[in-house]
Parts: sequence; C-alpha cells; structure tokens
Amino acid sequence: MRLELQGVSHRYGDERAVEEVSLGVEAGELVGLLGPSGCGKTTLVQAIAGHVRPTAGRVLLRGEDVTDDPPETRSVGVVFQRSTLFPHMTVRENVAYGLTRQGTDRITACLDLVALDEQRAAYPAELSGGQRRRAELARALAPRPDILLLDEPLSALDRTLRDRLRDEIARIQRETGVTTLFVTHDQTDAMALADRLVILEAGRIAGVDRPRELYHSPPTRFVASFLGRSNSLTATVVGVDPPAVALGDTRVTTPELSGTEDLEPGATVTCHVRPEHIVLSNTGGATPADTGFPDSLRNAEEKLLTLAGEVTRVTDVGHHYDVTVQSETGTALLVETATAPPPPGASVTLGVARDSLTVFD
Amino acid sequence: MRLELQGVSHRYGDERAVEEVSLGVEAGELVGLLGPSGCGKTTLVQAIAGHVRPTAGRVLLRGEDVTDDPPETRSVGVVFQRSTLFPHMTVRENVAYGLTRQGTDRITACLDLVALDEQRAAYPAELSGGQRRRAELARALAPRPDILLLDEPLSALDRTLRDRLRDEIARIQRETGVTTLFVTHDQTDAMALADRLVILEAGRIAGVDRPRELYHSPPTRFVASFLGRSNSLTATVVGVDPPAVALGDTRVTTPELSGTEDLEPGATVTCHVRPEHIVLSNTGGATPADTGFPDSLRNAEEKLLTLAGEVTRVTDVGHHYDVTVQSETGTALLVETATAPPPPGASVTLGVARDSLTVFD
Amino acid sequence: MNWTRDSRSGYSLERLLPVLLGGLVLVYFAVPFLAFFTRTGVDGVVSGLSTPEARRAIRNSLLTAPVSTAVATLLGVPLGYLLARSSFRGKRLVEAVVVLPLVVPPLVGGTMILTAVGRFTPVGSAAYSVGVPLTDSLVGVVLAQTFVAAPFVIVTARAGFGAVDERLEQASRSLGHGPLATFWHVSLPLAGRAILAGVVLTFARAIGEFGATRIVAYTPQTAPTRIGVEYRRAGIDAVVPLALALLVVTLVVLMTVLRLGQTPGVDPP
Amino acid sequence: MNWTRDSRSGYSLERLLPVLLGGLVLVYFAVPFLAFFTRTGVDGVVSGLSTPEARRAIRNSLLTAPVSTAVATLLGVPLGYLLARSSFRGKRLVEAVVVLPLVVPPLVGGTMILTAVGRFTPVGSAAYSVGVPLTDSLVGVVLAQTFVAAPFVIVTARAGFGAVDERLEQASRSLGHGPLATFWHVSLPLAGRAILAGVVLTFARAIGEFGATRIVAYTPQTAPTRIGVEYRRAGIDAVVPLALALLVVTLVVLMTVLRLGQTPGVDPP
Repeated sequence: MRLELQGVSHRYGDERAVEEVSLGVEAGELVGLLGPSGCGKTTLVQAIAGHVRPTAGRVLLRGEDVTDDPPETRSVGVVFQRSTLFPHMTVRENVAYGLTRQGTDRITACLDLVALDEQRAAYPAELSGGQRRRAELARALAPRPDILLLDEPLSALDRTLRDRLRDEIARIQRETGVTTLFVTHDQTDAMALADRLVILEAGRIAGVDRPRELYHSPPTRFVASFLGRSNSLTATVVGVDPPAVALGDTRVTTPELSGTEDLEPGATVTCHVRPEHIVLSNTGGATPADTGFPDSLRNAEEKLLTLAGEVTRVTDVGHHYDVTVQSETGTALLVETATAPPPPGASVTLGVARDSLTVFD
Repeated sequence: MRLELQGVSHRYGDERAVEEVSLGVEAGELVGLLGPSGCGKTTLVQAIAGHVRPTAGRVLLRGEDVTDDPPETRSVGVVFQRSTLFPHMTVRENVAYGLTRQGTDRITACLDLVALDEQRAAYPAELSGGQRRRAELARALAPRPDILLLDEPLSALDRTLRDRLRDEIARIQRETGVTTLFVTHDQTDAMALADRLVILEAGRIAGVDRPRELYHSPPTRFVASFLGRSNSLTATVVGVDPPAVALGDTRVTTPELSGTEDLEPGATVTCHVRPEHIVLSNTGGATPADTGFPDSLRNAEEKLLTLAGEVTRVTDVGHHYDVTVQSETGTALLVETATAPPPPGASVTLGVARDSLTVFD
Repeated sequence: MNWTRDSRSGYSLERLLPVLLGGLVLVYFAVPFLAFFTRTGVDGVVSGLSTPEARRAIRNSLLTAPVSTAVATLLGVPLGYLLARSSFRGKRLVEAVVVLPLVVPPLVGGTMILTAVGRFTPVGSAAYSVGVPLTDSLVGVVLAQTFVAAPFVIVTARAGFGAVDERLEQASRSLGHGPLATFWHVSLPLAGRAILAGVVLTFARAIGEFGATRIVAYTPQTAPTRIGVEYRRAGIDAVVPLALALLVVTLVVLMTVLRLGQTPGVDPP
Repeated sequence: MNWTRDSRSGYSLERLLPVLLGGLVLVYFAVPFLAFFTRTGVDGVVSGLSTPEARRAIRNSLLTAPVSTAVATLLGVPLGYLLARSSFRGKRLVEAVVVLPLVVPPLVGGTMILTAVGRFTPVGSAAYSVGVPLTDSLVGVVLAQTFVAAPFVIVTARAGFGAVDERLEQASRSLGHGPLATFWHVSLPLAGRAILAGVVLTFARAIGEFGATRIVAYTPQTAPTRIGVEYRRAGIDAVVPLALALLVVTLVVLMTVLRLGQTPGVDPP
C-alpha cells in the first residue's frame, strides 16, 4: 500500500519534462504534489498510472517494481481535471465498470459515500459539475485501489463548490483511508488537504515537507514565492557565527542562513518575508519603541528589523487590506493588514520579526 | 463614455438567463460583475458587446440606445476567457486589426503598454499564456474603445501569473482611464480590482456596492456566503427597538436587522459572521472576563456574543489556521486564526463582536 | 445564438448572399431528385423490374455491396483507430495511401486492380486455377467496390476516434480493463455514430459503384452495370425502374442502419 | 504518447490485431497502384496519347473539371458556413439534401438530372432553343460532375468552419469589422485548410466522374468516358495510357493546390 518513485526522469523528444524525481507516499497518507503549470506534474501522474513509461527511473507500488506493467494491473484509481465519466453509461454503470463482480452492495456503498445514490440512473450529461466530480470519485474508489491519484480534480470549479468538494475529499480520504496523491497547482487546496507537500519546479523537486514548515521556512526562493505571497529584500551579511544581516540601518541576527554556510561577511543575500508577517505602524518614528508596536514586539528590539517607507497603494480586499509600501532601501513591499491602514502618501515604519525572516544566498 | 443597462432580460428558449438587470458604469470606473458559473454573466457580456440581442430591456452606450446595433459599431473592446487572438496573424497584425488607419505609433504604444514590443513579430502559438493575455489587452485597447469588457480574463491562469496580471490590468486601467466592466466568478480578483461590485445570482442582481461594504455588510445571505467564507447561526429575535437577538445564553443588540423591520420578538433569524471575525479562546471559561480575550473586547462585554464549543478539526493552511468548532447550539463554526489554536477535543469559547454580526430573516 | 444577427436589419445583403448561393446548390440537388420521383409511375416500375436480368442485377448488388461494406468496415475501423491514436514513422505516407482511392478516378482504379489481380497476373491466375476468378465474377465486384468505397469508413472512423477524449480510454485502463476491452466498451461506442456514418457512405458508394466494376467485372451484372448497358441500348425510360429500385434499396438500408445506431447518453433521447 | 504501449511486451496480440487488419487495407490500396505504374512503359504511353480522340478527351476533362470544382466551391463554401453557424427550422432536411448526391448511385444521379433538364423537359428544351444544350454537351458534363462532386466541398467546409472558435469571429466584429469582412479575414483563412481538402476531393471526384456523365453527356467524351468506351472495344492495354494521363493530371493538380494553401501561424512552417 505504498507508492514510491525512484529517480524518475522523462523526456518528450528533446524536452525534459521530469528530472530525477524520487518520492514516497506512506500507506494512508495524503501527499500533495504542487507546482505551476508545465512543471511536470501530469507526466508524473501518467507515469504512476502507467500511461507513460518514464525514460529513466522506477515506479514502485506495494514495494514491487511496476514500471513496465500496463495500467490495468496497477490498481491505481485516477480522477483527472476534465471529467472522464463514460457518457454512454449511467452513473451506476460507470461505478460498476471497474468491479469484476458486479456487486450491488459495493456500488451502493460507493454511491452513498459521495451522496449520489439518487442519481444512479442518470447519465453524466444530466449531472451538475459537482455531482460529476463525486461520481468520478465513486468510480475510482469502487475497485478499492491501492493508490488514489487526484490530478487537479478541483481546477475547473467555482470557489464555493471547490471549497465544499475539498472538504468532501478530505472526509472521503479519512473514511476510506486510501493512500492518496493529490496533484494541483493551487497552493490553498494543497495546503488545506495534504499531510505532506512535494513542490515541483521545472521537473525537479524543490521541497518536501509538512505544509506549515514549507510555508514558514521555505527551503528555496521558488518555494517561498510559489507557496503564498512573498517579499524579497536584499541584505548584506555582517556576521556568520551567529549569522547576522544588515538591511538599511538595522542589523539582525537571523535564525539560520539556509544553504549559506560558506558566505563571507559582506556578501549579498536575499531575505524573504510574507506580507502578513510585516507589522505596519503609521507614525513615522525611527525606533520601534515609539512606533506603537504591540507589547510582544516592543520588548524584543534586537529581534526586530525596522524599515521606514511610504504607502503607495492600498487595496481593500474585504478579508484584509493589501498595502504597498515603498521602503527607504528602494524596494516595494506588500503588507497585509486586517485593520484600516494609513492612506497612500503616509510615512510608515515596517517591522519584521527576526523569526519571520528567511535568508537565501 | 458610460454604459447603462435598463431592465435587461434574456431567455434561451424557455430558460431564463438574465432577469431585469439594470446597472450603470460611470466614465473611467472599473466595475466588477461577480457571480457563480451559470448566473448569466456571459449573457450580459454578449448583450453589451452586441452578440446577443436581449429579449427585453435596453443597452445604452454614451447615452445612446444601441440595443439593435451590430457589434462592429459599438466601440466595445472585449477580452474573453479563452484566447481569441487570430492564430494566422502576428501579434502586431492582431493589434493592427482593429485600427482603421494602420498607424505604427498607436500599435507601438499599445504593445509598449503591455510590454510586448519584442514579441510583435511572433504568432500567438509562440507566446506564453501570460503574453497571450497581454496581447489581447493590447488588441482590445488599440481602437480606443469606449468600454472595455473583460470576461474572466484570468480564469485559466495559475495563481502566481494571475496575481501579476491582475496588478497589470489595474495599472493599465489607471493609465488609460478606460471605462471597464470586469466579469469574474472569482471573489478575490473582483474585490482586489473593482471600484464597485455588482453581484449576480441566478440572473438577478443580488447586490451593488463598494467591495468593503458588500463584504462587511452583505445585503443578502447569498452575498454573504459567496463573497468570502461565512458562518450561519440561527438566533431568536428578543427585541425590536433597539434590535436584539438571543443566541444560546447570550443576548446582543445588533446594529441593524437588514430587511427585518416587520419581525416580532420570538421570530427565528439567521446571523452571519465571517471566520476571521470570531475570536477563539482556549480556556473553557463561561464569561468573557476570564477567557483571555484582548483588552479591546474585555471592556465591551455587552457588545460581545459568546458561545462555548469544542474544537473538532484544525487545518493549517500556512497563512493561517482553519479551526472547526462544534458550538453548544449544535452548529459547526469555522474560525480563522493566525496563531496556533488548541488541538481537536479542547473546550473553547468563541467571541463575536456585535459589529461583525449581520442578521437576515 | 446566431438568430440575433439574422433578426437584425441594416446589413441584409451580407446575410442574404450566402443564403442565395447556398440555396442554389440545394435547389440543384433537390430538383432532379423530385423530378425523378414525379416522372415514374408504379405500373412501369413493376413491369420494368419483372425481367430475370433486372432481378438478377439487383440480387447481385444486394449480395456484393454488404460484403464489400463489411470487409471495408472490419479492416478499416482498426486502421482508423491506429491513425487517430498512434504516431509512427511513415504515418503521412499511410494517410496518403488511405485517401488514394478517393482521389483516383474509379475507371483508373479498376484498371489498377486489373493490372494487379487480372487473369494473366500471378495472383489472378493462381486464384483462377483454384476456382476463384478475381475478375468478371462476384468476387471481382467485391474487389472493385471495396477499393473504391473503403476510404469513407476509414476516414470517418479516424475522425470519430479522434474526437474521443484519450483520457476516457486511460480511465478505462486504470479501472482494470485491457486495451481490447477498452476499445470495445469505450472507444467503439463513443465513436459509433461517426463510424456508422462512414459505414453508410461506404455502403452507398459500393452499391452505386460503376466505373471500377465496369473494368474489373463487366459480368455478372450489378444494378449499376445493367443501368449503364440498358441506357445506351434502350434509352432513359428503360432504366428508370431499375434506377428507382436501386435508389430505394440504398435509402432503406441507410435509414435502417442510422436508426439502429443510437447511443444512450450520447445522443439526445 | 502511445509509443509507450507499443514498446511494452506482454499483450502484443491485442496491439498487433489492428495493425494486421489495417495493414491489409493498405496493401490492397497500394499494390494495384504500384502494379499499374510498373506495367506501363513510356513509349506505349506517348503513342497511346497521340490520337486526336485521346487528346480531345483529356482537353474536355481539363476544361470541365475545374469549372465544376469552381462552381461547387463558390456555391458550397457559403452553404458550409451557414450549416456550421446558423440554426434554423428545416436544417436537418437541408443536411439530408446536401449528402443526397453522396448517397445516390452516380448512374441514378445522372438519370435524375436527365429527368430534370433533359432535352424534352421544359428547362432542357428552353436551354436548347437558345443554343445551350444541357445534355450531350460540355455544359452537361459540368452539370453531372457538379452534382456528384459538390457535397465533398460542402461537407468539409462545414467541418472546417465548425472548428473555428465562434469567439474569434465575435472578437473581429467587436474590433469594428462587419460580417463579410470577418468572414473574409478570419473565418475563411482559418477554415482554409479544411476547405482546400474539400476542393481537392471535389476536383478528383469531378475529373474522375463516369456514371452520371455517361447518362447526361455521353458525348463530348471526357477522359473517363473514353476509357470506358475504349476498354470494351480494345482491352486493357488500349486504355492504360489514357488512365495514366488522367491519374497524373489529377495528382499534379492536387499537389499544387495543397502546396499553395498553407496558412502562416496555423500550419507548422
């Protein structure tokens, strides 16, 4: 009940689609495979399902090498982005299609699982978009596959329906305990569903970890910017042990310099910080002490990086405000704040807690 | 330079697609037309562009009735969800297609506006997804249309590209000052871009207002749930002047009972509150005073609705935590919190500020 | 949705022009059809079909055309599937060969067949010696009809399979069905309507085939061959009954085939 | 992507079966073609084409087939556009009329034309009295060829226009171009490749037409008519030169048309 990819590479002609991808999914786990369009996600899905034979590497299911096995022997259930319900069969016939014994009990159980029992006699063309997705899930789960592959199952849906179906997928996965690989380009879906995330960038794995760790301590600049909104700041290394960087007039020790062990003081690095981790203060004061920061930060001056700047744009998106601030170092920073921010033109001070900073070389 | 719809209705055979829609867009304004799939958005776009003649009602452009005019005389620029670049023409030829005088200056200016000057000789098939969108914008803007219709221009794109293009559309709209109707099913895009929002529900207008007003004071339950995530609570009217409702053991006066003037005490109403407006406290205390709520709320007991409950599920989506709480009244509530919440099983108290509550009959 | 443009005034000429031009074609197709039916009386038809020769000609057509259609379908549908789904070296050459009989004049096609399997070629004489003459026989008629008519079913089957989303076949495979079962349960039913259209066109082309048959098998006479001969001998009135019978047989077969081939869920009920 | 399945062992029979069946068709199409070319010597062809009758037959074919193709294209492309874009009452009847000549045996089609415009019908006698005989004339040949061949260009044009996203036409309209300009600048270029394929099939069908022509215009002889007559009189060897000439003319025209019709941006360069 375990899926493993060992050094899988694939090329279409001269084009490298996937390069040396190794990953494993434990029994019962829900792993998210996340990456932008064209990063090789679909090729990996096709290789696991058996529709593409990778140029190099091995695909293992239940510990057995299945790289050369045809799809019909793999016991991999697949749901694609586009509906692949057979249009000439009813919902019931679709679900029964993957069963060797046409057991009514199993069909009913699967239709109940997705709450589609009343639509059993309907043809796919008569279903709504959400019902079609659920029918596909029932059909894929009916033969009790060892692995369930979900290839962008929510991409074509409206957000409301999408959120509802995402919860339903989570519930079904909990109830059935089926080992699942959820492939998507949508960060929100991936973060919400996955036990672990695999980030794919241009055919290579850019990071594997639990969603929170990847979000808060991204291993690469790509992961930082892809897995949510992100600000980049250029800083100078001023100390190595303990690591410290200078940015504008402030100097902060940083928790770690990922992959920057061999950096000399004076080197230029990129610091990354998420918009919601920047604190905005609308008095133009120079030190944190007089800028109205909350207590928790006021007692931790040495842990706080401060930058002066000017608000250039405020967008109210309802849930929060997006504030663009032109900082004194020349960089435009995006700040997310729940309370009404100062208007464009106002001088502000930006505060970034040391822990929120990730440094890349 | 103004668009106006007066009582526009349209049917396809027996099916009502749009019902009595009236709306206006002022010169230079960017109005968002937002609704779920199948709510009639596309029919309205087609009616404004002149590809569908509405069954009833009038379309006015610049104050003139154009309901019966063909598309080519309307001066409406259109960008659809799918690319409609002419595949047999280069980018330059596409942009020049709508110009009567083939002025090189205008073509260059439009290509510069979308930063595509270097791709002028390329065919659409050679462009990336984002470049294609920008080429379409340039082509639509080249003849200086009176109205720019953007029909789901971002829907087919990845989120990163989508965010970038959204900012670019905002910039281009500011720079050109073109009156724009932005049609989308995506709440985030609509809230971020639009000066005003028109919400469409099943062919009818469900609300028109500035994004913030619609988000924080939704006029209907549909708007509340469609324009972001929302919790529904059933409450009982206990007072009418001033309006007050009881929920569990708490009684709160509410700022207003929208559309509920004729409610008698004892009537059942639905209260709506957004997940980010519920405060979660992890001690199981009974009154706000000892539940660790922040100062601002502690001094305002009468303004605070409190509910006891138990955490049933915690999802870490990186940017925040989604916490599902089973409340004492039996309703499951979704709470959004930035800090680590108590684990599933913990007893918690939920606090909702009076101002965050919207009441519907 | 286009009715809106039609209902609009102001540029009627632009809309009228294609209607006029297209209408001319329709009139030119329909008028001979109607004239033909109005000319013929029932009595004349019955007596015209009473000769043994006429009956034998119709019987020969009814024997050969279904066989040719069956052969073309059995061999052509798999080829259509391969062309829709596989890419291989030399595919363009194969595609050219497939449409060759559509492009080659039927008389030239007949001549070609004769040069390949005529009585005095190695193949032809071998077949003749074992009692299966390939020319001037019903087998020859089938050879001529198949050559001329088979491309229709291949081309439409290819288009039909091409329109079936490959993901549906992949889904079937992942549900435990092998390639053959997938072809049978998924690809074939979904391409069925297109294939049927191709079968119908192939049958019509086969039963009406005259040019290649004339070269490969002048005897035994099929209905078209007999019409051709009789027309030169006895004029138009002599062939109208046989022509009518041939037309009716063709149309009845087509209607039946098309009626049988409705797929649930895909076609409107 | 299908090569992966082919490269797999274990279920080779399932993959081999369609290849075998499809291969049979290809062989059956290609062998006569090759046999035909290997049989013919250059000397025989030149002398076979030296008679005035042979030359006149070729000239007549080269005169009539392009005219028939042009008429069919001019009238058929607008009809194809209407069928692809409009829905109107009676559309299914129109569609049936369009494929009628494909389904009707050519000899029957010829008989139909004769019953509609023959010398002794009102239309035919009127035309004859003003010096334009509609039967046994080059005009008659064009009438027969157009009837039989026009459906090809209509059907493919319809498919071609149907494959053009209607939104592209709407974009053109919103950019200030009327319906006719939009058709000319957008729809026609994008459907161009399909239409060309239809034109090519129509031309091939017209220049090879034998059955309907035989009824409507036995004289003046076209190349196919002459092949038919000469074959019965003098045997296969007598007609091979003319058959070869007809085939070469057909193929050369097709290649030229297809070569000319490449669209930038749509076709690979």
